[in-house]
Amino acid sequence: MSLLSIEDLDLSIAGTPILRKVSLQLAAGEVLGVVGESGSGKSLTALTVMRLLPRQVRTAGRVLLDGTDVLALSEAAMCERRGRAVGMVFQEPMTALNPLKTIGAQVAEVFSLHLGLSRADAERRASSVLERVGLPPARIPPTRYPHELSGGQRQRVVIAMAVALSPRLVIADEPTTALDVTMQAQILKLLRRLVAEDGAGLMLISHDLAVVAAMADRIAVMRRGEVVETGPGGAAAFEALVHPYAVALREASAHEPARPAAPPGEPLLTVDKAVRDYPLPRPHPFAARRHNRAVDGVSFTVHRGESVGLVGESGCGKSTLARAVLALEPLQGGRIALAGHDLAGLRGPTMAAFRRRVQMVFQDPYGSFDPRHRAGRIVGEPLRLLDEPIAPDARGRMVAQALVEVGLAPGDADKYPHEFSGGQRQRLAIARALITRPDLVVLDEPVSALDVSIRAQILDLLADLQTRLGLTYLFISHDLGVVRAMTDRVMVMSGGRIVEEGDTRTVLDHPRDPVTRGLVDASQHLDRLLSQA
Amino acid sequence: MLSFVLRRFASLVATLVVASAVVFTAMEVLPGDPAQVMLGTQAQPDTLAALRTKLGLDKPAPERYVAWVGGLVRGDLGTSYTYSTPVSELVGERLQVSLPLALLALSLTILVAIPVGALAAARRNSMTDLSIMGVTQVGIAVPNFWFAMLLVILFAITLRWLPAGGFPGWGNGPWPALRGLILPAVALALPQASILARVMRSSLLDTLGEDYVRTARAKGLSEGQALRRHALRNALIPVLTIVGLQFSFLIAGTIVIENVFYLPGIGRLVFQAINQRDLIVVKSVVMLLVASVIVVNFLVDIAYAIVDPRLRRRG
Amino acid sequence: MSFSRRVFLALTLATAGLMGVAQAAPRKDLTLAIPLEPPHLDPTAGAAAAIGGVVYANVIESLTRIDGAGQPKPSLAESWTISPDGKVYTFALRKGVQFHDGSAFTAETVKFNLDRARAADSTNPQKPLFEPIDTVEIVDPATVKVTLKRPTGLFLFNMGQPAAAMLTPGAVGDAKTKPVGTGPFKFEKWSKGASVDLVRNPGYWGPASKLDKVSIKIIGDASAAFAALMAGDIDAYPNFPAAEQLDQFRADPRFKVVVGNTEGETILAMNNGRKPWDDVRVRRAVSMAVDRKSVIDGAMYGLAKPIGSHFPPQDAGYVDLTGKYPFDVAKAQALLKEAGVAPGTKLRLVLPPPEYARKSGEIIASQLKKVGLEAEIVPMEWAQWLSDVFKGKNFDMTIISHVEPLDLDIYARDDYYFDYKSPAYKALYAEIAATTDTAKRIELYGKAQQMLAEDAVNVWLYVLPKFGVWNAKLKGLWENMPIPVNDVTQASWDE
Amino acid sequence: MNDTALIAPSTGFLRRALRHPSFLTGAVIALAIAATAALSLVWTPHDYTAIDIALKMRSPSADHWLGTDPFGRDTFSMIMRGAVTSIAVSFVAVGIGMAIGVPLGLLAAARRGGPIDHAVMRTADFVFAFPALLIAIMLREVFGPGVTNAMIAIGIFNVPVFARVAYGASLPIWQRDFIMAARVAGKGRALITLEHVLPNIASVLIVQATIQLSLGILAEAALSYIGLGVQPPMPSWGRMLNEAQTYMAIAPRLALAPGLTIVATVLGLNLLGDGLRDLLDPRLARER
Repeated sequence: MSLLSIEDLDLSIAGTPILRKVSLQLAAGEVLGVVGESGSGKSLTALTVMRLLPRQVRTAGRVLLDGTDVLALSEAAMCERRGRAVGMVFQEPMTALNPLKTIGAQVAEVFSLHLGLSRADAERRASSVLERVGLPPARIPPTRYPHELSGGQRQRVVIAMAVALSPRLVIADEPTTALDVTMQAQILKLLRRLVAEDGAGLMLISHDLAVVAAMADRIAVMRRGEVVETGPGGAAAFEALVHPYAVALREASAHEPARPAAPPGEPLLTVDKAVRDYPLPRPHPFAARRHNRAVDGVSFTVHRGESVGLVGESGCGKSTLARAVLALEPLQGGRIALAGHDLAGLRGPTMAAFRRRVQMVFQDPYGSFDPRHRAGRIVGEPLRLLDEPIAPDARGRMVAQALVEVGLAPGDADKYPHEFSGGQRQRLAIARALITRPDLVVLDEPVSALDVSIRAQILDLLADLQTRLGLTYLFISHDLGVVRAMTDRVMVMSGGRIVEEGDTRTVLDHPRDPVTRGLVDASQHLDRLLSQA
Repeated sequence: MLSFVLRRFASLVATLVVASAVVFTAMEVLPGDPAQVMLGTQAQPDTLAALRTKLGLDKPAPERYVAWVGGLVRGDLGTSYTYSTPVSELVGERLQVSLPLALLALSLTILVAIPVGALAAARRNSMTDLSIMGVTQVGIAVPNFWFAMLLVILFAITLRWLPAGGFPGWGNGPWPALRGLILPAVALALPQASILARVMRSSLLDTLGEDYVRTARAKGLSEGQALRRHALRNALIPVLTIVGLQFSFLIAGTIVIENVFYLPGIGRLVFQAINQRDLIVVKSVVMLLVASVIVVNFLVDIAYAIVDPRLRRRG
Repeated sequence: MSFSRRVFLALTLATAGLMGVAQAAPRKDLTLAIPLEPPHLDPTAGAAAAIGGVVYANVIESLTRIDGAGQPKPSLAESWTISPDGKVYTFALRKGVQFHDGSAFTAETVKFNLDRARAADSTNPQKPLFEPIDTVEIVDPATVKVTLKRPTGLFLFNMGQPAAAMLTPGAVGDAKTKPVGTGPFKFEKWSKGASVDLVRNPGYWGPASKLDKVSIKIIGDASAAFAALMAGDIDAYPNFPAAEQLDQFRADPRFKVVVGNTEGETILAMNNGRKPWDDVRVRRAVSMAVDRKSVIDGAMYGLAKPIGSHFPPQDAGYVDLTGKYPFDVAKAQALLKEAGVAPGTKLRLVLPPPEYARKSGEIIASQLKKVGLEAEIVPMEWAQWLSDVFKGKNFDMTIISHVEPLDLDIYARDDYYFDYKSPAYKALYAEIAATTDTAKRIELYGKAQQMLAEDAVNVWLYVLPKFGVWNAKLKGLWENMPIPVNDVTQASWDE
Repeated sequence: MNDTALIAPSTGFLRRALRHPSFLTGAVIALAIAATAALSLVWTPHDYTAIDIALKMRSPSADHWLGTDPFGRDTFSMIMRGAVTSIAVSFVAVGIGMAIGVPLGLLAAARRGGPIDHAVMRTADFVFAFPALLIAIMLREVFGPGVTNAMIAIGIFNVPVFARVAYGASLPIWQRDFIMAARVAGKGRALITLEHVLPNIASVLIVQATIQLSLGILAEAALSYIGLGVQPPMPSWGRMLNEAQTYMAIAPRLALAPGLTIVATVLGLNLLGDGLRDLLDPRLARER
C-alpha cells in the first residue's frame, strides 16, 4: 500500500475549477517529483494533502495518507497529523519564519506541541534537530532570530521543523527556488539525505525539470490543474517523457538559440577601476560615516557587436555595476566611458545622446511598465531623447515598427500592460529598449521571471535582433545555462570584484576561480552532486 | 540597540528645542496684556507698569526665552502670573486628574479594542465580525463630546448613577474620584477604541496571511494556536504605531472632554491660562503636552525595538 | 378619629421625629458652588470677582462691610465719626481682634494696608478707591484717623469692598495662596480647579458661625451644576448660570429658587467717539431698535428687570426711564435716515465670554438687522476684550455688565472705553462725589440718570439677575448680590 | 508590493461601484448632505437666522419639523445650513492639506535620504506632535475666532497627514523598475514625479482625502463646540450642540438632531472612503 494516494482530486475556488481529477501515488522511501509551470496547480495539490487550503476552496475525491482519507478528517485530527505524520517545507525561507521568535523556540514548538515536552526538553531536542539539518548550536546558536540567518540557513530551520518528528511524508514546495545556485544543491542534498535516513516519502514540487529529474524516483508533470504525464526520474527522465507539453518543457530548458559568431569591433564601453560606495547609517550622530563598497575597482571593456555576460550570486554587485554603466548612479572612483566619452561629464543634450545609445531590459517586464500607461506610450517613452521633437504620426509609425520588430502587432499600442501575457510583455520591453536604435543594451536577467517555454522564444528574439541590428549586449544573469547560450565572453563577479573573465565556454568548462567553480558545479552537475549524497 | 536609542534620543532633543522656540514665539504674538487681565478694568497705567516689572515682562524676548528654557531644563517651569504658585505645582495638581483620565481612557481603548479586533479577525466574515465592523464604523463617526453629552443624559441625569461633571479630588478616597472619571474616560475611549479595533483586525488579518503562520499551521498548530502564538505579537506592531498616534488625539480629546465634564485637568488649565493671559502657564503646559507627545512617540519607537528583534541591532 | 385627623397626627409625629433627629445632629457643613475659579485668593492683588466671592467676609474682613442690602455696616471698625466738611474719618477699631495666625489687628494694621494699597508700586486692582486718601494717622492702637483730599460720599462703602481687605502684614506675601484674615472662617485648603475649603475660626471676635466647614466648589458648566444639585453633591449654587433650568428646581420641593438683584447694569455699549455713534440721533435710534423684552425673554428667560439708565431699580434714587425710547422700528429707521446712516451699514459687535453677553448679542444683532444695521458678531475672550475694547476702543458696540456698585462715575471718566464726553455730566458727577447728605445725593442720582438717558450714551438693557438655587432647609444666604461675594457668615441649616 | 498594488485604469469602475454596498451607502449619504447644503443656500423652510423669542422651544410640528431652539429659530433650517459650514471647512482644510502636504511628500520621496527628505519628514512629525486643538486655540487668540481659523487649523493638521501619505505611497513607486526605465528614457525627478508617481498614488490620495474630510467634519464640530469655529448667526452643528448642552435635561432633542446629523455625515464619508479604497486599490481592500 502506498504512503500517499491521491485519487481523482477535484478542487475549485469560488466555483472556478482549479484541479481536475488529479491522481498521484507515493510509496514510503520514494521521492515523487511534481513539475509544472506557475499556475499548474502543483502547490494547491500539496496544500490539499496538508489541508491548509483557503476557506473558499471546495474539494472532491480522496487523499489517502497511510490509508486514511485526510479530506474526511476533523480539523483537530488534522492538527495532530500536521508536523507529526506530514512535514512541509515552503518556497520562501525569508518569510516562512516568525521574525519575533528565536529559531530554537520555533523548532522546539513542534516537540512541545506534539509530544507535550517541557520547555527545556523541547529545546534540547530542537538543538539536536538543528544540528541534524546542518546548523550546529556551537556555530548557529538556537537563540538567534531568523533575520540573523542567511536564506539557506533559514531554509534549514524550516526543514528542521518539517522533519523534527521524523514524519512519514515530507512535502517540499519549491524548496530551493528562492536560493542561489550553490545553496540550492546543498539544500536538495540535505532533504534527500533526511528522508532517506527516516525512510520517509518525499513529494518534491518544482518548476525546474532538471532539479526534479535529478532528485525524484518518479516524475509527475502537471499542467492547468491536470497531471499530463508520469514517468521515471533520474537520468532516464528526459528520454522517457512523451507528452507534447512535457517534451516542450524538456527542450526549452536545454534551448540554445542560433547565434552566428560576429567579429568584435572597436571598444564601445570601457570601465576603468570603477568604485561604488553606499553610505551606511551612522551608529550615532557623531560617528564617522561608514560605507558599503558594492563595486570595488572593476575594469573591463565591451567591444561593439559583442555579447558579454556578467554572472554572480545575488548581492555580488552586478546590478549596481549595471546601474553605474547606465549612468543612473555616480561612481566614487574610476571612470566609465562610452565610445570614449566619460559618463561623469554628461549633462543635458550629451546625456540625452548617451541615453539614446544605451538602453536596458529589466528582469520583471510587468514591473518595468507604468500600469497606467498604454503600450504605445511605454514603447515610445525613450523617443523624447531624440534631438528633434517628433510629430505624433511619425512617433506612431516608429512605435508600430518597433512592435512589429519584436513580434507584436501595431494595434497592440493601445493596450495596457496587464492585457499582455508574460512573454508579450518582455517583447514590449525589448521594443522600448530598441526604439532609439541603441548601440548597447543592458539586459538584467531578461528571462529569469519567465516560464521555461517562453524563455526560449525570448532568447531567440534577442539573438535574432542582435544579429539584425548589430547590437552590443551586456547580459546579466545568475543562470549559467542562459549565459552560455547567449554570450561570447563572460565576467564572474563576487564581493564587488570581477574574479574571472574570458571566453564563455572556456570559463564555464574550465573554471579557475573557486567562485566560478562553485557556480558551475552547482548548476551543471546537480545530478552528480546529488548522487554523491 | 543602544546606538538606535541614542540616535532617536538625539532627534528627540532636537525636536524639543525647536518645539520650545515655536511655543515661545507663539506666545509672543498673542495679543493681550497679562497685567491688564490680572488687574481688571479699574487698573491705572502706573499700577499696570508696576506689575509688569514685577512679572519680568519688561525684559527683551531673547533674554526671557533663555531664562525660560533654562528653567525648563532644571525642572523649574516658572511661577504662574495669576495663581502666584509654581507652574510645576499647578501642573502636578492638574495631572492628578488628566493623567488618570488619559490612562483610564487609553487602557479602556486597548483593553476593548485588541480583543474585539482580534475576535473580528479570527471570525472573519462571520456575523460577529460584521457586527463588530458595523459598531466600530459608527464609533468612529461619533464626536466624543456629543457621546459625552449622551452619557450624561443617560447615566447622570436620567439614571443618576454617575456624576455629570466636576471632580471631587482624590482626598475623599479613590472611589468618588474614579466615579467622576468613568464617563469622561468612556467618552474619550469610544472613538479611539473603534479605530484601534479596526486597525487590530486588519493587522491581524495581514499577519494571518503571512507565510510563517502557514508554517506554524504545517507544524500542527490549530488556527487558534497559530493566531495566539505567532500572529498576535506580529500584528501588534502596527497597532503600537496607532496607539502612539492616538496619544496625540487623546490629548486634544482630553481638552474638549475636560470642558464638557468640567474636570480640573491640564486641558482646562491651558484654556483658562490662555484666557487669563497667564502666558508662563500656557508656555510651559503647551510645551509639556507637545513634549509628552514627542516622548510617547520616542517610547513607541523603543517599544518597537523591544518587540521586534530585527530593529535591535540596526546599524 | 377621622381619616384627616389621623393623617395630621401622623404628620405631626413624623415632623416631630424629624426635628428630634435634626436637633440631635444639626448639619454643620455647607457645600456651595461658584461658576468661576478665583485665580488666587488675595482681593488686594487681583480684579477677578471670584476672589472676593470666596474670601470676602468669610475669611477676610475690612473696616466696614457691605450687607445684603448693599449698605456699609461696621465691621473691624466698630464705629466712626465724620468731620463736618466730610474730609476726616475717625475709625474706632474693634479691640482684641486676632488674625488667624494669631497676630493682632490694630491701628498699625490699618495704616499698613491703606498705605500699601495707594503706594506707587501698588498692584491693587481698585487703586482709584484709595486715591482720595491724603493721610492715615494712628491716634491710638484702637483709633485711626483718615484724612481725605476732598469729600468722598462713597468712602465708607469703598472701605467695605474686597479690595480694601485688612491683611496681616506678616502674611501679605502668601495671601494669594494662603489668605490670612480676621473672618469667622479660616482658609484650609485649595484644590485648584476643584474647590476651596474653609473651617470655622474658633477665635472669631463676633458671633460664631453655625457651620464648622464650608466647601466652595468650582462648577462652571450649567448642566454639571444642575446634576450636582440634583444629586445633592452641592447644597447651594448662589449664582446659577442657566435661567432655563430654574423651572425644574422650582418644581422640586427640595430646592428653593431665589431670583435676586445684582448691581450689574447690563448695557449695549456704543463707541461714542466713533462715527456714526457719536451722533445722539443714531444712539437714540439704536435704543429704539432694541426690544428689551425679547432680549430679556431670550437671554434671561424673562427673569431680569429692564433698566432705562445706568442705575439698578433696587437702589435708592432709581428713576424708571425704560419708557424713554420705546421699541419702535419705524421711528428708529427714520432717525437713522435723518442722521444719514445708510441701510446695510456694518458694525462690529464685540462680545465677551459670559453667556448673558453672547446670548443677548445674538438677539440684538438680529434686532439691529431689522432697522438696517448689519452687526458682525465678534466673540472675544476677556484678555482680548480688555486690550481691544476696553483699552483699544476698537469696537462699535459691545455688551457688558457693570457689576461695580454705584458706578455712575464711569461716565465722568476721561478716555473710558465708550468715550462719552459731556462736561455737563462731569460737573454733575463732581457734585455727587462731594455730597455727603443722603437726600441730596439721591436727588442728584436721579438727575444723572436723566442726563445719561437723554444722551442715550448706551442702551441699558437689564440688571443682571442673580439666580440662587439652594437646599430648601438652608437659610441665611444673600438673596441679592450688591457686591459679587458669597457671604456665608449668617448661613445655617433649618432645624 | 506585488502586481496588484498598482492597478491599471479600469473600465468597469462604475459597474463595480454600483454593486459595492458600502460605497453605495456612503455615496448616497454624502450626496444627500451635499445636496442639502446646496439647497440651503437658496432655500430653507425658515430663515435660519430669524430670532423670534415668542416661538422658542417649540416641539417638532408640521411647520417646524425638528422644533425650534431657545431663540425660536427653526432647528431643521439650521441643520441644513450647518451642512454648508461643515462641508466648507472640511473641504478647504483638505485643500490646504493636499496643496501643501502632497508636494512636500512627493519632494521628500524624490529626494529620499537627502537633507530635504529629512527636513520635510521631521517637520511633518513635529507639526503632528502639536495637537490641532492647540493650534486652533492659538489662532483664535491671535486672529480672533472665526471660520477661517478653523479651516487653517484643521488644514495645518492635514498637511503632515498628506505629506506622510504621499511620501509613504511614493517610496515603493520609486523602487519600481518603471521608474528606472523612465530614467533610462532620460526623465528627471520632476517629470517622473509628475508623470509616473503622482498618477500612481492618486487613488491613495483620494481615499485619504475622503478620510480627512470626515475627520475635518468632526474637528469642525469640536472646534465650534468650544467656540472656535464659525460665529453666529451662521449655524454650525458643533455650536448647536454647545447651545443644547444646558437644555440637556429639558430638551434632549436639541442635542440629538445635530449630533445624529454629524454621525450620519461622518459615517457616510467613511463608508465612501472604504468603498473607494476597495474600488481603486485592491491591495488596500484587504486591510479594511
